[in-house]
Amino acid sequence: MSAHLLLDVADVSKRFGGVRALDSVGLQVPHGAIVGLIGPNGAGKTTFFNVITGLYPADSGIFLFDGVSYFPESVSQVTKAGLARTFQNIRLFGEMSVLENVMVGCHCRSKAGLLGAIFRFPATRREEQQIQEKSLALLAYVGLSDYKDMQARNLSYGHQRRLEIARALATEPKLLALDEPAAGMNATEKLELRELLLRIRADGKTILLIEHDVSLVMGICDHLTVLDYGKVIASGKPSDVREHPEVIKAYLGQGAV
Amino acid sequence: MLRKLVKNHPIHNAYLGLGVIALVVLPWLVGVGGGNYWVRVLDFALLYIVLALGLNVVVGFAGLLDLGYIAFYALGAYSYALLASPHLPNHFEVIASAFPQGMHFSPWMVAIFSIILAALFGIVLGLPTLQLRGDYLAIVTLGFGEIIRIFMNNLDRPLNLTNGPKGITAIDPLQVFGITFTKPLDLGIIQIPGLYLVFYLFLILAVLVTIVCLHLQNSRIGRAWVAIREDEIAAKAMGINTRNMKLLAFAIGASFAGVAGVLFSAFQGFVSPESFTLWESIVVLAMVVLGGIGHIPGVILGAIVLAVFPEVLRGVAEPVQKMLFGHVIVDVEVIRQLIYGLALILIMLYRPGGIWQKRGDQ
Amino acid sequence: MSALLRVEDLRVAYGGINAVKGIDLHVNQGELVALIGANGAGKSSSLKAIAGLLTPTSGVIQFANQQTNGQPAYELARLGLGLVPEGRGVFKRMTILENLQMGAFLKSDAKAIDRKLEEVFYYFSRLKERLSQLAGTLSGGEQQMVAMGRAMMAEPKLLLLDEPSMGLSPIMVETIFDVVRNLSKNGMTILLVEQNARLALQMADRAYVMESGLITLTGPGSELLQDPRVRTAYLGE
Amino acid sequence: KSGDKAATVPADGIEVKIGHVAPLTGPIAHLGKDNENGARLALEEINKAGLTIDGKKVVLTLVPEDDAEDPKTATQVAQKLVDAKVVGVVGHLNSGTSIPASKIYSDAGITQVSPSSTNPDYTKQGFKTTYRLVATDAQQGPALGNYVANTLKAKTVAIIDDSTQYGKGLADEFEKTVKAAGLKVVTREASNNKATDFKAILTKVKGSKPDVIMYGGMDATGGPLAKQATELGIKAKIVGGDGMCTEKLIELAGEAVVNVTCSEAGKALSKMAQGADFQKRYKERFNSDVQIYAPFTYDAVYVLVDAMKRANSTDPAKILLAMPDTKMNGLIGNIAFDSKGDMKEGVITLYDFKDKKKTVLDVINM
Amino acid sequence: MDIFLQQIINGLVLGSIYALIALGYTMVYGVLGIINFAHGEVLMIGAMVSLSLLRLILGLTSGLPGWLTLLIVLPVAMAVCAGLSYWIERIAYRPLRNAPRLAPLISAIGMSILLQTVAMLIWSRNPMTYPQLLPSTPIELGSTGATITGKEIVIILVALAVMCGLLFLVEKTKLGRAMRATAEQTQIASLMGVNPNRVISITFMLGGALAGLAGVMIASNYGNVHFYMGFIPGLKAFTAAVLGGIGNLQGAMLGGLLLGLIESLGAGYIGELTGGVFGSNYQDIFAFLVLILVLVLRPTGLLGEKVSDRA
Ligand SMILES: Nc1ncnc2c1ncn2[C@@H]1O[C@H](COP(=O)(O)OP(=O)(O)OP(=O)(O)O)[C@@H](O)[C@H]1O
Ligand SMILES: Nc1ncnc2c1ncn2[C@@H]1O[C@H](COP(=O)(O)OP(=O)(O)OP(=O)(O)O)[C@@H](O)[C@H]1O
Ligand SMILES: CC(C)C[C@H](N)C(=O)O
Ligand SMILES: [Mg+2]
Ligand SMILES: [Mg+2]
Repeated sequence: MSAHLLLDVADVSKRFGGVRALDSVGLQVPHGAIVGLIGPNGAGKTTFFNVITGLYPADSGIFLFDGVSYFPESVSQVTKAGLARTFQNIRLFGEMSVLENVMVGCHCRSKAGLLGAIFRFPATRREEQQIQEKSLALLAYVGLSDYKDMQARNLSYGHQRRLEIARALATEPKLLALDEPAAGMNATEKLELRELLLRIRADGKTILLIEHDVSLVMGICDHLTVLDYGKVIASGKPSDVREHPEVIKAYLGQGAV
Repeated sequence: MLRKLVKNHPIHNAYLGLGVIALVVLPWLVGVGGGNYWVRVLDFALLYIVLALGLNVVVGFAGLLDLGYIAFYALGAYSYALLASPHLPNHFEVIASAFPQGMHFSPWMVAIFSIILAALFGIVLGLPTLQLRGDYLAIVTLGFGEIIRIFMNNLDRPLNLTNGPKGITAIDPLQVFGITFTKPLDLGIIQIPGLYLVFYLFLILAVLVTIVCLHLQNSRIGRAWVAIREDEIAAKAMGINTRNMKLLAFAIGASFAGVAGVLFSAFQGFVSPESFTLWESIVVLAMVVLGGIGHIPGVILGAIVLAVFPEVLRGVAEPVQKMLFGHVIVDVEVIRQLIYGLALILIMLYRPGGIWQKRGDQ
Repeated sequence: MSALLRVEDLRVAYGGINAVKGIDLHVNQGELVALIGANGAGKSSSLKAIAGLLTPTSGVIQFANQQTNGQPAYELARLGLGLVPEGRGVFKRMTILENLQMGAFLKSDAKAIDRKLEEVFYYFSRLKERLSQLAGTLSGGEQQMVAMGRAMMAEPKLLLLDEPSMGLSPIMVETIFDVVRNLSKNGMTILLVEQNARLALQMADRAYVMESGLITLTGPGSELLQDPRVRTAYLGE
Repeated sequence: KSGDKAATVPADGIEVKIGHVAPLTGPIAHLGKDNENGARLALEEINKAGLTIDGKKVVLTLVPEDDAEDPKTATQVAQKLVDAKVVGVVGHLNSGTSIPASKIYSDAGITQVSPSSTNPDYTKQGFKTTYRLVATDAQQGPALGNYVANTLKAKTVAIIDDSTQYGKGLADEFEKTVKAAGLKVVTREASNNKATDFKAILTKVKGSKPDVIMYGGMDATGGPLAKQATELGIKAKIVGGDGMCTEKLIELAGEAVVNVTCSEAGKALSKMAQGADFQKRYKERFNSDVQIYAPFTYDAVYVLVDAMKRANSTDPAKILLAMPDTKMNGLIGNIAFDSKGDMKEGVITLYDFKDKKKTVLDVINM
Repeated sequence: MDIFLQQIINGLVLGSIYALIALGYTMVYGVLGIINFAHGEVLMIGAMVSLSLLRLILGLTSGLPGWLTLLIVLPVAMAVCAGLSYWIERIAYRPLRNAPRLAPLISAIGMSILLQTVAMLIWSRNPMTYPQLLPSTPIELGSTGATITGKEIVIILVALAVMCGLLFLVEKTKLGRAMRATAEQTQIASLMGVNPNRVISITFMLGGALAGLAGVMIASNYGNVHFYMGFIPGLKAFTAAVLGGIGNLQGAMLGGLLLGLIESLGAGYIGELTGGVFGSNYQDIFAFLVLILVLVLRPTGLLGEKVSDRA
């Protein structure tokens, strides 16, 4: 079963004082899929991301990534293993340029060490060259080429979101976990984002997506898991989930299109 | 900047040549125009450049506020003082018999030793402070600096390791390739005074350190540091091992200070804990911030300004008063302090990002 | 009807970057006006300039019959201008209750404040459950509720909303828009910046479309909904 | 104001510069200024009286510098004085600055007379240029120690120092002496020279019930220390060195001063033939009281001028050559140097403060 | 046993002094997030001003009881320090509000040098005695042998009272809320109608007044003043504030008391604890080691908030 699963977690719990942010949550992400994680505000989606990426220690949980069991303790290890994420409250390196932000993303896939940095061996220089080219390509990929020399903190909100995606892609993840990438985008921009996500998938990546935009989620996700008050209340194909009464009640609302 | 200069380009080569010539004749110009005093001031300014660049790696690049930086300088200084002075043989039979000629380790060996020692201490300081942020880190590093100084001050008993507050005297002068830096070097046609020789030696060190810093800044490691400074969580999410990177910053900054300390102690011939007070750490930090934190040319400028400026005041406070009022109305040193304090404030007010900050950082 | 807010030839620049390049707009007393546009069009910059958080490079801003450009935000707040900023801007280290109390900073009538609090809880019952939780630990959506609630506490004459639906679940989006609609119905004047252009246009009396720092289209909301340029650029059709 | 009254150099005369270095900023700036004042007073007197060397009228000028108690700054100002062609230097105040600077003076062949550096190492470096006018810690410590052992007949002592060169150095020497005399050092404590609160240390000292407490440190800390000792109900006698042996101590220690006995590494101002007169002139000129070492800097200038006269030259090298033969009856007493540059006839004076007046208890000739 | 008790008392008194300074420090830090390095110097100026005033009063009449003189002098010193603080903020910090984080640190250091020098000009370089205004005869505590003086009791009480007053102000009043809001997000606070400049000025004046209070307390406790007297207590208080969790008022109090206790117990017992290898000369090391240990275990100080750093 788990052979074709990229991410397979079960029984993840996390509490903050009295708040049970996650209560025995399980989630599977097959290779090459786009899986959506949805749910009302405060349901625990971001917390789930924080836990699987090692930012918050889990109270309990079983974690398998690409068939290997892991315990998410160190964020950087998780990233190296191939799970990259973006942040709901954008966390760019504000003082750095847009290009540099992406170059930082290349950190874990490059290896120049201290001596390399100091002595600039030919190999180091070649690597730097590659990092730069790769980063420029990624900026073009998300449509930010024009802004490459701008300081990241000066970008508008929507552009910052794209930059986060580019930066995450630079870590060459197998699984890209996106926390509300469409927030702050208008419908047309969302369409572009949708294209981008599909392209990313087509390029062989798997995506785990937190998103409140129903049409986007329903449109591109192969599978949805719905959280409410830290519990999974529904899970399945988008078409099934959207009919689920509890989901409608807690999340979609009657007026949902 | 330098990197570009080094690239093979006729104009750049010309600039480089001019720069080298300017630096080579600088002590002569200064020495003839202002006397050896100014050459000595420059010598110290060069040491401060090394210190400030080292601290810049920690504070400027990695964003770790370090108020105990001078401790590493002290480690270097004491290493040389102990390994190249009669102090230990005088107080320990064993050592005296092991070194019948006295202890005279070469500055180079001690420098290498100090780099390693200081780097290790940098890591030792770094390890417990990894989760600390901002001012919490500042106070812990401050404590570390004081701890080292207090040890230097008190390790004269039960065993007399450091001679306590009395300090260590009779430290061997700098000696490289048979050139002793306290004596003029006779080249036949020309005699180079010792202080000038020191200038050249310190200059070489400062240039090397500058190049290392420039290279680090534009590297994968330099970027990782800045990323940590900007947002540590996001940096981790980029796969950066923030722990190792922070430790590396501490270690590198410390090692610069270690080398500088060795040279300082050899140059001065005397070390005592008084040279390594919190105030010295603050001065070096002020150099970094005042010059332009994170910006190498700025930091160099900051070090020069703060090393030279007080000495300029020393010279002008009296004549200027005499010119203005006909006689001295306020003591020179008071004026000097007043202006120094005021200058720190004013420079920050008019150039909050430093005298010479990065482009686009205004 | 007189214009409560009138903006003429407003320009905003950051260093060398011109973010807003001379826009004219007005909001009449009691109106709900939407401002839509792509990422980076300059919407937030315009709102910040109007609210006094940014000093415009040139132009005239008139609010409540006063010329207000260049006046600091706290003066404008006294005049009755409220802004729910992009990214919420809750006071993370203060409790929900304290955040709401901050909203009523300029009020001193304890009873009126309590009444207002109840009104806020009526719309956002979730907040009532967690009165003493630090706002920094709330989820994104919850924080948006705090920000809205906080602005409501001040009973502003003109409320500027910068993307209030951002990051909200569909059900919450409905709630928020209900609140906006209600506030508007009860006479509050609102200028709404929104990425959810469809909803915004449906609700708005009038709307402006902003592109690269300029206003390129204006008209009644329903009209703009039909405009093919709007449909392709903002409604994803 | 210490305004500048430098006499103008007459056409037929020459200007001769004498350097003075002490910390004029920082925590012990008051001592530094005191030193400078002493030197200035001497210089002005000499100029007023008129000085003729080798047939030329000589006008002395003082080149005062601030070393801020910092060894590195000390070497810079030393270099500056050398460049300025001073014929001799009075200073520095601290051993920690005198020592690094001495190398530079030595290289330049300029005489250095420190009024107050008491670290024995200062004159042990093998330089021909280093002189001092005070007894070393190695002399003062034993004097105090012997007093405690022989006169006070104490059996147990507690020792506290201020972690400085001076305080600790003195305390160490004291400790050696009393131990050799068979006394028991019940506890050895250290504070620092910027401390204000000594209660914890004193409480511990109180617990070890010493007959005598020895403090190695300055009056600025010694005063409060004595005061707090009284507040804790400590009755033991407190003895200290020259650093706290000041008139100021009476003020700083308040009532507690009657408990203090201290030594000065030279003659007492009151025992100096000209002491009272000096104090008066000093007060007139600078409108402040003598702190500690002003008489020593005062004499240091005279020592240099004396050498100048004997050499009949203002050439630093010649002055230096004349230094070893110094034999002078100065304000502080008889001044003559041994081969290292230390005072031959060190005098240590002991004081106490009965009735809150600094009174001489004993004079010990070394 | 009496010794131990005495050391505890010593520690509490010293700690209260640290706490008193740390409270002012921490409050200013709480609002602006800057280390006001000049705080110690404001304290010194407070002590100096009060000394000048005391000399004046004592010159006019000598019949007033000490506590009354103190009550006359104290408000003046506090007012002067409040005013001084106000101007320090206006001149050295306000223009740097949006500057890089370390810029105000440097201008604060400049300010500290400046104030010291000015004090040196006005009040000379000499240490001066400060009249004894409060009873300093030791009071025996029962039969324990431990003693405490009247002035020490006053100091402990004043520190406690100040903390309670500040806590009430910051936690329970509208001004306090405005202070916290400004501290967190100045711009947003101004959207609520808070005039950030005013709030910051008020905070600084309060901090200055507290420094003045601390200055007078220290001066009358130790009985002497010096232009350099502010630097070390300032540093210690900063350490105390960090130990307790900087920005947190109870933390400042706790940190101050703790630091005082650590220092006094350190000075008293390191020797015994280490079998005589180390002594009171290592008391600062001891204090810093405790500090480091505490911060390793609790990176934001004893009572510092857990940073609500959500990703
Ligand atoms: N660091 C924290 N401390 C305390 N409580 C927290 C913390 N992080 C999250 N919570 C609580 O956990 C719950 C889940 O929060 P989470 O951010 O995961 O929600 P979410 O599903 O991402 O919501 P949204 O869609 O609004 O972003 C919330 O009630 C929140 O208050
Ligand atoms: N602080 C700043 N410094 C420099 N440039 C800025 C700054 N803030 C915004 N900008 C630039 O100004 C332009 C307008 O930005 P603004 O935030 O007003 O856009 P917006 O319409 O609100 O976009 P979004 O829908 O993405 O929030 C953008 O190009 C942005 O990069
Ligand atoms: C003024 C004194 C503290 C100087 C001291 N005697 C020294 O040798 O340094
Ligand atoms: Mg979330
Ligand atoms: Mg916006």
